[in-house]
Amino acid sequence: MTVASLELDLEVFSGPFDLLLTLVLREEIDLLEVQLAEIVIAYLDHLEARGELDLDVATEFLVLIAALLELKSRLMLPREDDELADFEPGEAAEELLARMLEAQRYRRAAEHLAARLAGEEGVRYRRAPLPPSLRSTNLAEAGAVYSPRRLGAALGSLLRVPAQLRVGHLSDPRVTTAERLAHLRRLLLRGATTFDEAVRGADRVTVAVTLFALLELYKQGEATWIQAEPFGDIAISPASRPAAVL
Amino acid sequence: MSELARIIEALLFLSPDPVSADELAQATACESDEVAAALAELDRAYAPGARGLQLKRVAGGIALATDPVAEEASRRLLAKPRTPPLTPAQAETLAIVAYLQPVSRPEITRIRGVAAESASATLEERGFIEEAGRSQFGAVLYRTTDLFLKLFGLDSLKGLPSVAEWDPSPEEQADLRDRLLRAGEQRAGDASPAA
Amino acid sequence: MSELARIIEALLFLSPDPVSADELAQATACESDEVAAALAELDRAYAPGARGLQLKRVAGGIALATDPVAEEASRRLLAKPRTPPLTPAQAETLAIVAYLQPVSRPEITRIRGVAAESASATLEERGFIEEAGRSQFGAVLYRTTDLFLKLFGLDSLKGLPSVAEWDPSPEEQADLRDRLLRAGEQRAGDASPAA
Repeated sequence: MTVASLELDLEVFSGPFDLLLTLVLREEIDLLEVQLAEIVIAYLDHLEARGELDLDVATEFLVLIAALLELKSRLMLPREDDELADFEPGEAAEELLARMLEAQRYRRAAEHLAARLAGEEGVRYRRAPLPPSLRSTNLAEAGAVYSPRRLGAALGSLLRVPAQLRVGHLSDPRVTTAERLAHLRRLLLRGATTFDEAVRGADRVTVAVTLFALLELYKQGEATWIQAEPFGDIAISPASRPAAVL
Repeated sequence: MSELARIIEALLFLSPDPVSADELAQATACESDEVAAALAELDRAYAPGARGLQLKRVAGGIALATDPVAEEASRRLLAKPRTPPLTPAQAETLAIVAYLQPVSRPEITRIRGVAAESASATLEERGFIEEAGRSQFGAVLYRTTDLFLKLFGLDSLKGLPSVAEWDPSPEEQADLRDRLLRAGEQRAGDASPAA
Repeated sequence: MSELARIIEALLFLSPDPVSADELAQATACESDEVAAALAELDRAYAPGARGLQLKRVAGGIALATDPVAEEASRRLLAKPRTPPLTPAQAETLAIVAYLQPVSRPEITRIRGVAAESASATLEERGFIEEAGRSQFGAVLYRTTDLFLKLFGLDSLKGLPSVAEWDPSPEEQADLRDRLLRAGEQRAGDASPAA
């Protein structure tokens, strides 16, 4: 099993995880409508059903869900990190104001439409089958109105494979758990180390995978770790037991 | 015209079936002699030759019906296929049925990447496609009709344009379904990250 | 009533959709000025309050419909509620589609500031909006339908007031700006420790 084929049954989507991902990227599903927590729960259910943790799959899942979370939070706070810094408070207010005015415009248009519909209440149209004499279509009288080319073109547009989407920003974890395990073990051979030391100069994905490798070491009884205070450095030391055989 | 007569006229207009005097009395919350008086009023308004519609007493009730004077014009207007321009969703759905028939609705959805409920309902209602049994999984299968061939000026399905014209990689017609499904999957799924 | 007016009345009675003047001319094999004269005759016969029915110009055509005077009785007779009112979310979504069509769902979401998933699904199910092709990113685009025009009593989209009409007045804009700035200052004030 891979993360891609994880079956989801969400409020707005039902199908494999990778399809959801694609639909989100193609804007056919609005990420704001997707409850990411539901996906996490589906994955935990899956884990529980399997009864074992496949570390590589788990890593991939974490990376993907983290990317989705980041994307979603950017959507929810569209201008936070990149542009807000350049925004004078006044400009930010103008931007917000423009949005509010646009929303207000369509809220009023909506009121108009609702009133219009209410005004038509009581106006009913007839829905009745045609008299039998008019019901049968005379095939002989039917002429060619449509061009078959329309069908070929419609089918052709379905045959065309859409341009490859760039998903590089989502995930391409070139680093594997096995690599990070080896890295940690090398450090631990020299005695105690720290998490900061273990991930010095690494990118975010590597940091995440390293944490996973550390969990694995702990589970195997090869290392113990202590964090003295929240956000403080994590001290890692070799366990007293001899390391498990690779 | 009295208000009751107006209301009864509207009721007869809406109802696809004849309505009895009792039902009219109930719906209008009036006594039957009031309804009878209103119907007499309507009879006068719909005196033979006065309107394009007639008030008819038929089995079990009263009904509005067209006057025979409109017979020929109605046939010209209505006894012909309705052929408004196809929407994009309808064209895609119809093309899939035309090239792959018999084909099930789930399969159409898979190829399009979006559901085709209302498009296939409209196509069926207009007589372009019809049911052709069930798949082994119980899904309704669709095929095109003779009317479809006529409306597209085709002698047979062989007259459909070759997809090679639109498909950048021409292959045998036989694996069209495969290629469509693959394209559909790709459209919907191939961007799965190379994780 | 002239024979042509009678025939047209019958055609309007039979047709499930509004019929355009052109279609009427074709079906009756008459010139368009003759049809126009007959329609004027029908307009007089169906003057407001005269009958239980009215002649409506909707969705680019002419249609017969009931006068609201009969609403209560028809509800009792047909035991069918008329189109239920729109929820605020549906009305907003519909307004955005009506004015900006073709428009994609992400765009609707952006303008509303909240998701439009279930509202647009309901509107599509009720036949008010339909697919109108795809955006360059493959997102489904929506537009309004003829049924929308019919049920909202509109002859065409031109019958909608200009969207500029709903723009807040300069006073309201100034007021909104003031409130926004004040709220911002307050937040800034709260955040800074008591200096």
